[in-house]
This record gives sequence, structure tokens and C-alpha cells, in this order.
Amino acid sequence: MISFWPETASTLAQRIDVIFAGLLALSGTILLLVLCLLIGFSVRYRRGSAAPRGPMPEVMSREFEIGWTSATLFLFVFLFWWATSVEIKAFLPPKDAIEVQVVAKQWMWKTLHSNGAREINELHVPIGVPVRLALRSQDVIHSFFVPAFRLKQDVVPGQLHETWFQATKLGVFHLLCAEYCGTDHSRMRGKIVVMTPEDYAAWLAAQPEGDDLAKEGAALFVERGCSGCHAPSAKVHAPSLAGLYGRTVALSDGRIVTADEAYLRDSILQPKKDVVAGYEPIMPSFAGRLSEGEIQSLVAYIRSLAHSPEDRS
Amino acid sequence: MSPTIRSLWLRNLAVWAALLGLLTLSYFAAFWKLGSLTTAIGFGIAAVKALLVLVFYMELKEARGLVRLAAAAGFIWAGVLFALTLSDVLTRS
Amino acid sequence: MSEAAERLIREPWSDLGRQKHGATFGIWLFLASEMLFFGALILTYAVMRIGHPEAFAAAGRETNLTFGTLNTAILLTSSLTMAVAVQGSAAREDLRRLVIVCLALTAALGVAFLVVKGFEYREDLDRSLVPGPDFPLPEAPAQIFFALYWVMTGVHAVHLSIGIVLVGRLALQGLLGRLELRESPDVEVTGLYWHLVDIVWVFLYPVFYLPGRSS
Amino acid sequence: MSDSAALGELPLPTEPDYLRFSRTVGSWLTTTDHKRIAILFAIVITLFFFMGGAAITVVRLELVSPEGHLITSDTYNKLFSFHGIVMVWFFLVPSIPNTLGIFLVPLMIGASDLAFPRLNLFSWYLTVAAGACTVYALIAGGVDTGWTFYTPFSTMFSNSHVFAAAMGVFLAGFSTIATGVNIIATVHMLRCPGMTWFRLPLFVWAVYATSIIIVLATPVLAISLLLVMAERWLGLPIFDPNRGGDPILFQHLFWFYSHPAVYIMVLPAMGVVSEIIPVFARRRIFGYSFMVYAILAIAGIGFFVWGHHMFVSGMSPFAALIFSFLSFIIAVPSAIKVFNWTFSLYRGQIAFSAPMLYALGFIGLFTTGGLSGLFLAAIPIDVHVTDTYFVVAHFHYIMVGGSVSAFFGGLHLWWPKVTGKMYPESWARFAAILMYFGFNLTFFPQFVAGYLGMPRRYHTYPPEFQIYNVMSSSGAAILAAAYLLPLGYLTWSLFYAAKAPSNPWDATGLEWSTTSPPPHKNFLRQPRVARGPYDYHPEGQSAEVGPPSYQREQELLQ
Ligand code: HEA
Ligand code: HEA
Ligand code: HEC
Ligand code: CUA
Ligand SMILES: [Cu+2]
Repeated sequence: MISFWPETASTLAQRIDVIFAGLLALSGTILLLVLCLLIGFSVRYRRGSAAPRGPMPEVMSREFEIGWTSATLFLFVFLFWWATSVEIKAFLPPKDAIEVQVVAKQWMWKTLHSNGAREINELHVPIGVPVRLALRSQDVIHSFFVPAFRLKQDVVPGQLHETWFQATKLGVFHLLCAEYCGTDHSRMRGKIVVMTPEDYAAWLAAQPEGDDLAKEGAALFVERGCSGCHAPSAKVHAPSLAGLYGRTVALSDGRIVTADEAYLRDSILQPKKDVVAGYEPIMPSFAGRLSEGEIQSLVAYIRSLAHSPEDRS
Repeated sequence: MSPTIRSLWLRNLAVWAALLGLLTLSYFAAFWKLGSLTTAIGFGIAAVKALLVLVFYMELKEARGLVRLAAAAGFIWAGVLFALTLSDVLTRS
Repeated sequence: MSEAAERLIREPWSDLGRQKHGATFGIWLFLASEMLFFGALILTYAVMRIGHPEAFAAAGRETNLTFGTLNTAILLTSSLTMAVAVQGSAAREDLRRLVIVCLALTAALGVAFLVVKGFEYREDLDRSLVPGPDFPLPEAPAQIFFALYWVMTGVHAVHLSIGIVLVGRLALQGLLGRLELRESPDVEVTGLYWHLVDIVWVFLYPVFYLPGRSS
Repeated sequence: MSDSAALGELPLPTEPDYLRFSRTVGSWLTTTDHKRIAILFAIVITLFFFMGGAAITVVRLELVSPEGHLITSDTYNKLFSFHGIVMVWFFLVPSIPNTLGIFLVPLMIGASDLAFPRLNLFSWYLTVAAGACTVYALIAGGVDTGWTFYTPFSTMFSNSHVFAAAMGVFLAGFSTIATGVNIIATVHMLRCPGMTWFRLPLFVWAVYATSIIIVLATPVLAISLLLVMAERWLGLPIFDPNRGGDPILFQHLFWFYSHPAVYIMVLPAMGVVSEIIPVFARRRIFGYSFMVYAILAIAGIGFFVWGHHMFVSGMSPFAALIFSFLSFIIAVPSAIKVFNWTFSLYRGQIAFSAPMLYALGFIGLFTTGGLSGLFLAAIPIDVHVTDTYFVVAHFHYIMVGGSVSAFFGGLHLWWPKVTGKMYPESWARFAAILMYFGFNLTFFPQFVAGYLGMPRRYHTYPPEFQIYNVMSSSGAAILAAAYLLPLGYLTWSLFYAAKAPSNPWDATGLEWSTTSPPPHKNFLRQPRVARGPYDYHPEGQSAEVGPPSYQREQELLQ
């Protein structure tokens, strides 16, 4: 069956389709205009036809040129403004979004729900609820692409990317890798399953009790020697991480930053970048010594400490 | 030494002296504790030195407009490269 | 127009003045291209330094400031002799000897630069300041500094070597009387190239030798 | 018009033409004659065009079925990478500037050669060396990074011959810089008496502007590839995120060149079309001076928009807005050009010879491709269609439908001048029309598939896209036939066709005032010019007979 319009299954998709249709109409008109003029002139002024020739009429002058130059200019500025306003509206995720961690690697998508449920090349989400994605890549650049949602985000190794969507249609949709990533780029495909909230809750509950992310992180925290410095009992003078997440931190160079995920991540991978005020920059970098998944677990663990009663010393 | 030769040397030696003076300045300025200003001074001095070479040794002072245009194009386009790339790098979150 | 000048005219030019102007213009176009070539490298450096200021300061302290400064002085001096050679060849008087001597000096200073640079490279290698497993500094991005150090000084050295060959060739041809130094566009064109290579080094000096000295 | 270079006033040369000037192979390989070097370039790029075409023919064959079984994924990746690299750097970038450009620019401005003839020859040898590297990369096992060489895949993960391929492109870049410098200096320094800037044919303007882009953009490509080579060879960590490097920086450097490069690929084509239309519409090009400003504006603004290739790459949203805005602005001068071509037909005497068919095809296809570029410049739409077949369709519409068509148009227009032989007109018209239909059948379905979400560089794909791929592949078969036709009949014409007169089209350009093919030194006497280009008279008489309509139009335009 031949179709001309992709499925429209997210709030974003509806808004983008409007712009697309508008542009389509506009450029269709212009193309038609150009083609009509081309064909019209070609037929009327074919060699040997009886149409009158002579010099160009008076009206076709400099003003003509300036006229269409400024007309197109205004049109383009308008188009830019229109498209951009949609873009900006879609930029920040709503506060109540549920969160999913995505790890891309050659050649699969791993998704992790906040309760620790894991999927490979699949992502189950509820309909009508905003979903925030935190994406990372373990090797090369991939791109998270869901055509039905008009959603695409490159995932560059070494960076944390965020994007979000809100599904509006039940069903199963393609998840594709859109950035060329090597041999099996075209097989790096998965599916997004949009379910009713009830089904979703049921599905989530039925997932094997997979180690909770934060629990895994806690184990790693000891295993990788973090606790050697960061545990309250440690001899080294290192900040306690309890209650850190979401707070503001004063740095030794005078900056004040919020301890969000990117900050935690940087603290682990590039500790020298943001040194906490009052501490020596002795923490070693763990770049290359932890996999993406392990970093995620550690970050999740540190986040889980945010609510512990123990105060920060 | 003919007068032509003397004026040739004098003119160019003056520029050379200025260049070496700037080099010395730049050497010591690198040790001043002025934060990022130190870096700026280092590159500022380099720019002045480059300008001296361009204007006097490469004779842009006497060159025709066309030649100056070619020289300016290199700098302007390098400026575009810097400005737009840094517009991303400096505002990336 | 002198007979010698007549001999210098090449197809498709019809008079020597225009041919010279054309050669100057042509080499400047190439130099504009070179500015973007090195500009892109310096941009790479700038972006990396913005991302990792401490690592770059730490790495900057490891380069040999003495060698760097000495080499800058050598190149600036070679620019002096080159400028005198070019202006001498354009002078109304016949300054043949001066031009040849200055060209030879320029080439010699260029070689001196490479020799100093060679010592510096050896020292860097001895201290294994090469990106890789044996790299002595703890900060990973310091390796980027040294990656750029090797690439940029290396590319500069290649340019300089080409310059030495060109200048040396002119000096030799002049000495053997094979070249009409006075009207030939070659001296001026080579001179412009030489100066640009010099300017590139003037920027490499604060790029690689000055960071981190004040802390 | 007493002291003008009116056609026919110049004494016809008696010395042998440039083809017969000397006959040994050695004389060709050491020639500094711009016309012969143009032929040498033409041979190389023809070779590469068919190599690139052969590679993509296999790809199109494979894409007929969703789960391709013809070749492995690795082979598939190598084929489209080779196709992209070859078509861009070894065919389209040098196509018009290095063949028609270096052949015609001296002829059109009344010079006897390019400013630096030996540099010109050097440029050809660089291209040959570059081509050798690329062919080596292919024979040794291919390269699978795509033509974009994105890091860190190209630096740390690809197991293919990235180094050799990058080296090839690196050298090809320097070859184009050499030609660019040469052309700029020639246009500035060697115009014959009376050839003022605003009497230059638009083709010269276009190649001149292209050369400026080449000279200022290509070095940055060289650096980005140099760093990739250094990283592969020596393990330098510049783009390695694990050691603090920045993969996105590579994209900035690459696109700083490669966006302007798309104008390197289309401006000369625009120049060709601006020459064809006046000849066959017997009309002065409409709004000549605006056409010139538009060319310069495209060349200038083209440097400010590269970030539109990186909207979803993780670039800062602020920078994305700047780049999106500037991408819309660059469409304005393109619009000026489209409208001016169209209005050049008004009140003309239009003959539908093969070059004119190509030119008309160009206008329609370029407009379609350009308009689809506006979709891509709008960030929210680009987020959906980037890295899909929508983009593939966009750039093939401009580069194949536009530039390649224009190249063929120019080839036919100047074939008599270059070779001294006429081409067979009805075959040529047939090929032009076949190309047009084959082209649309190949690439229009890709727009649809792209918006539906078919990603590019996909060896296998979800089955619902099959129908579009089958259409596209069948179009490609027609297209291949249409490209093989000219190869056949043009070769035939070299041996069997009628000898061409000096000015078969009754055209006004200076290149038509010398013999076909031109003598070794182009003109026997220094030409002089006393009027603007395109001095045609719409009532159908030839240029010499009619009154100088040019002046009257000039007055009207004041
Ligand atoms: C010759 C080649 C060429 C040319 C001329 C262009 C011209 C343009 N291109 Fe294209 N482009 C490419 C070759 C080219 N492109 C290639 C090769 C790629 C992909 C590279 C890769 O990833 O592999 C690409 C990709 C590409 C992208 C990135 C897509 C992506 O990867 O996500 C974008 C985004 O903005 C873009 C935009 C434009 C625009 C706005 C123009 C404009 O210059 C077009 C201007 C022309 C017109 C607009 C038509 C005429 C105008 C009128 C008739 C006026 C009236 C119109 C109105 C009033 C609306 N192009
Ligand atoms: C610049 C010029 C240019 C030209 C002229 C072409 C010409 C063509 N391109 Fe090209 N294309 C690119 C530039 C170009 N392309 C680029 C830059 C890419 C991106 C690469 C990347 O992703 O990295 C691309 C990618 C690309 C793809 C996407 C591949 C993918 O993403 O998986 C496709 C798919 O259909 C395609 C098709 C075609 C076709 C059918 C032609 C036709 O017009 C070709 C017609 C010519 C022939 C068919 C030759 C005829 C001769 C023969 C048939 C003889 C054959 C002999 C034997 C087989 C023995 N191209
Ligand atoms: C050698 C001791 C040491 C080890 C091992 C260590 N750290 Fe640290 N860490 C420190 C010190 C000291 C600081 C404060 C200075 C700074 O910010 O660099 C710190 C800071 C931090 C911060 C920022 C805290 C804040 O208050 O902002 C985080 C997060 C962190 N470490 C996480 C970890 C994790 C996770 C590990 C294990 C994978 C780890 N650390 C291993 C010494 C250590
Ligand atoms: Cu992952 Cu393509
Ligand atoms: Cu572009």
C-alpha cells in the first residue's frame, strides 16, 4: 500500500505537520508559478511564433528586481519566525515527565526505566504522558529517531542529550538509528510501544525484578573505590555525596552550580573541571574506566542519596 | 655602504627591534598573575607582532588595493570561522 | 625594459610589471588560503582550551619556554634578512651581493630554527610528552594539548622546510648568476611566503609556550 | 562598433589548432595550454563519474528488496561512501570549473592562457595523485565512513581504509585551491582591453566567485581531514570523547568547507545556464547586474550557514537559530537568479536545442531542490527529515538535476568549440529528455520516503518503504541509460560528425570569435571589447546584423 503521510503519533508531530503542510503549499505555489512562466514563455516566444518582440517594456526595470528581492526576503523572515516559534515551544520538557535512560551502542538501543526495568531495542511508554529521554552513547554517534513522533536526537559519545515526547496514539512505532554508525547501522532498529496508562503500569509491574539502578550503583560505589574517599568513615578529605543532587555547590573558582546529572557525570569523568570549594583536586578521573551503564548506575545511586536524612558536612 | 643600503637596513632594523622588544615583553608578561588577562596579553602581543610583519616586511603599507583585499579576506574569513563556531561552543550547555 | 627583464616574461603575460603584480596577487591568494589552514588549527586549539582550561595550563608548563622564545627570535630575525633581501632586489641600484647574502642568511636562520626545534623535540620525546599510555600528566585532555603541539609545530616545520628550499634555491641561482635577481618576481613571492610562515610561528608562541606560566 | 571585436572582424588564424599543435603523448602530459589541461581534466572526471555511477548502480539494485541479499552491509556502506566521495570531490567539484572553466575563462576574457600555466598543470597532477589514493582505498578494500568522515567513527571505529581515502580528498582539495588561485588571478589580471568587470559573461563571474569560495574554504577541509588522519595514524586524541576530545568540532570544521562546497558545485552550473539561455532565447540576460550581485552574495553568505547540517547534532540551540536564519537568507539571491532566468525568456526567440533543454530542466529541478532546502532550513522540520531520504532527494535534485544537467548543457553548447565537431542534435535532445524523466522518477519518490521516515545509508529497511525504492531504482536504470547515451554519440561525433564552424550558434561571446577548435594561443590578435555580453537582438537576426539592442536595454535599466 502506498502512503504519502507518515503516522502522526505525538504532540510534536501535529505541530510539525502543520508547518510542513504550510511550506508544502507555499513552495508548491511558487514552483507552479515558476513552471507556468517557464512553459508559458517557452510556448509563446518559441522561435518563429507571431508574438510581438521588441525591447523590454518599461515596467520591467530595477523596481522589478528590488520588488521580488524584498518580497522573498520578507517571506523567508516570516518562515523562519514561524518555524522557530514552534521549535522554541517544544524545547523544554514539562516538569512532570517520566524519565527513561537510553544507551546507544553499536548496534542496539538499551532503555532503562527509573524503576530499573530494562529493555533492548524496545521502549514501552504510556499514552498522554510526557516522557523525558536522557540519551548517551557508548561508542560512536547514533541518532534516536521515531518517525511517527517526528523526533530525532543525535547521541554523541561523551555527552548527555535530552529530549522528550508525548505520545498521542496507541500502537507500535519504529525506532530507528538515523546517524550512520557502521556495519549494522540499518539494523539498529527497535520499536516504541505506546500503551494506555493502565496497561503500562501492569507491564512495568510485570517486569523481572531487575536490579534497581541505584542499588547497582551502590554496589559499584564500593567496588570502584568511591567509598574509599566519599564514605563518612574515609580518611581522605572528600565531600559527602548525601543530599548533593539538586543542590547548589560552591566551586573553588567562585562559580556556583547546581548539582544536576550533567554535573555529577562531569565530576566523575573530569573531576578537575569543577572542584568543590574547600577540597583538594585529588579525585582521579574515571573516564575510560567506567562504562556508560556503570556511570548511569552511579549517578542514579548518588541521586537516590538526595533524600537521605543525613546532612551534608 | 651605500646610502640605499644604509636606509634599507635602518628601516628594517627598527621593525626588528620592535619585534624583539615585543617578544621580550610577551615572555615576561606570561608570568604575570592576571588570570585570563594574561592569555589575552599573550595573544594581543602576537597580533601586534603579526601586524608589524604584515605591514612593514610584507609591504602591505605600499601594496595595491587588490593585494590588501586578498590579505584581508584571509583574516575576515578566519574570523567568520571563529565567530560562528564559538557561537556554538560557548553557548553549549 | 632591459633585455634580462625581457627574458623573465612568461606566457601569458605581456609586460613584466603586470606579471610581477600578478605573482604577488597570486601568492597572497594562496597565503589567504594558508591563513584559514592555520586558522582552523588554532580554532581547534581554542575550542579544546575552552573545554579544558586547567589541563591546558598544566600542559603548557611542560613545553620548553627557552627553546620556544629562542626560536621565535630566530624566525623574527630571518624575517628581517628576508625583508632586506626583497627590498634590496627591488631597489633601483644593483644590490646583488646584499640580496644573495641576505637570502643565504635567511635560509641559514631557517635551518637554525629547525635544529633548535630538533633539540626541543628530542627533549619532549625523552620526557614522553606524546599522547599515549606513557604520557606523564594525569589530566587526559593534556594529551590533546600535546597532540595539537605535535601537529601544529610539525605542519609549521614542513612549511618552513619548503621555505628553506625555495630561499636556498634562489640564493644558489643568484650566486651562480642564473637568475636575474633584480626584476624577478620570485624573490618577492618567496619572501611573502616566508613571512607568513613566520607569522604563523608568532601565534604558535603564545599558543604552546605561554599558557600556565603564571600559576 | 568600429574598433570592437565584432565577430568575424578578427583575422582567422592559420596556425594549427590546439589539438593538432603537437601530437605526441608527451606533449599532452607536459602541456601548459589551458585548453589541453581542460581536456586532461575532462578525461579524469569522466572516468570518476562512471565509477561513482557504477557504485551507486549496485546500491540501487540492492535497495529493490528491503532485506538486501545481493551484498553485505559492509559492502553496501563502502559503495555509498565511495559514491559520495567520488561524486563530490572527483566529479562535481572539479567538473565545471576544471573543464569548461579553465578552457573557457581565458577565451571569454580574451587572454592567451591562465595566469599561471604551470600551476595549472600541477593541479592536474595533484588530481591524478589524489585519484590514485582514492582508487587505492577502493581496491585495498574500500572505505565505509560516508563522504562526511564523521568522528569518532572514522577515527576509532572504522576498520576500512580511511587514511588513504582522506589523503585522496586532502590532495584533491589542494588541487582545487591551485586552480582557484589561478582563475582569480586570471580574471583580475588578464582581461583584454575593453573587457570591464560588468562586461564579463556571467559564466566568468560564476567561476570567479566559485574560486573565491574554493580558496577560502578548502584549507579548513584539509585540516579536518589532516586531524582525522593524525588521529588514526598516531592515536592523537583530538576528537576522542573518552580523552576530552570533541566529535562535534569535527562537524564544524567539515561543514565550514562542505556547505560552501555545495555552492562550489552549483554556482558554475548557474553560470553555464546563464550562457545557454541568451544564446537560444536570443535575448540579453534579464537583470545582468543583479545576477552578478546574486552570485557574489551566494558566495559570501554561503560561508555563514554551515551549522544547518548540525541541527540535531547536539549543537547549542542558540547557534542553531543563527544558522537557521542565515540559511533562509541565502535563498534570496537564488530566488533572484531563478526569476531572472525565467524573465530572460520573455519576448525571446526560443529554440529548443539540446543545451536549452538542459537549461530549462535545470531551472525547474534547481527550484524544486532549492525549495526543499528551505524545509531543511526550518529547524523543526529538519529534526524529522535530517538523515533521511528527504535530504538525499534534496541534494540530488540540486546536484544531479541541477548541476549535472547544466554540465551536460554546457558540454553540448561548447562541444563544437572544444572539439571542432558538431554533436548529433536529435540524439542529444532525446538524451536530455530521457535524463529529465529518469531523474524525476529516481529522486521524487525519495522525498516521500524521506518524510515517511526512511533513513539514509540504510542497507536494509522496513518493508513499507519498498514501493518507493523500487520506483527509484527503476528511474536510476533509465538515468544510467541517459548518461551512457552522450558518452556514445559524443565519442561518435569526434570521428564522424560534421566539422563545426567558428560560431555555430550565432553567439556573441568572445570565445566564438576564434576558430573551432581555437589555435594554440587562442587569438591571433589581441581582442578588444566594446560592448557588454549577450548583445542579442530579439527579432531573430544575428548579432552583427541587428541594431545594438544592448545599449537600449542598458538605458531602460538605468
Ligand atoms: C549543489 C548543492 C546544494 C545546494 C545549492 C544546496 C542549497 C541549499 N541547501 Fe542543501 N544540501 C546539499 C547540497 C546543496 N544544497 C547536500 C549535498 C546536502 C547533504 C549533505 C549530507 O548530509 O550528506 C545538503 C543538506 C542540506 C541541509 C541539511 C539537511 C540535513 O542533513 O539535515 C540543509 C538545511 O538547512 C540544506 C539547506 C539548503 C538551502 C536552504 C539551500 C539554498 O541555497 C537553496 C536556495 C534556492 C531556492 C530556495 C530555490 C529558488 C528560489 C525561488 C524560486 C524563490 C521563491 C521561493 C520562496 C519565496 C519560498 N541543505
Ligand atoms: C555529487 C554528485 C552526485 C551525483 C552525480 C550522484 C548521482 C546519483 N546518486 Fe548520489 N549521492 C551523492 C552525490 C551524487 N550522487 C552524495 C554526496 C551522497 C551521499 C553519500 C553518503 O551518504 O555518504 C549520495 C548518496 C546517494 C544515495 C543514498 C545512499 C544511501 O544513503 O544509502 C543514493 C540512493 O539512491 C544515490 C543515488 C544516485 C543516483 C541514482 C545517481 C545517478 O544520477 C547516477 C547516474 C550515473 C550512472 C548510473 C552511471 C552510468 C554508468 C553506468 C551505469 C555504467 C555502469 C557500469 C557497470 C555497472 C559495469 N546517491
Ligand atoms: C582519591 C579520592 C577519591 C575517589 C577514589 C573518588 N573521589 Fe569523588 N571526590 C574526591 C574529592 C577530594 C572531591 C572534591 C574535589 C573535587 O570536586 O574534585 C570529590 C568530588 C566528587 C563529586 C562532587 C561532589 C560535590 O560535592 O560536588 C562527586 C559527584 C564524586 N566525587 C563522585 C565520585 C565517584 C562516583 C567516585 C567513584 C567512581 C569517586 N568520586 C571517587 C575524592 C575522591
Ligand atoms: Cu546507530 Cu546508526
Ligand atoms: Cu548546507
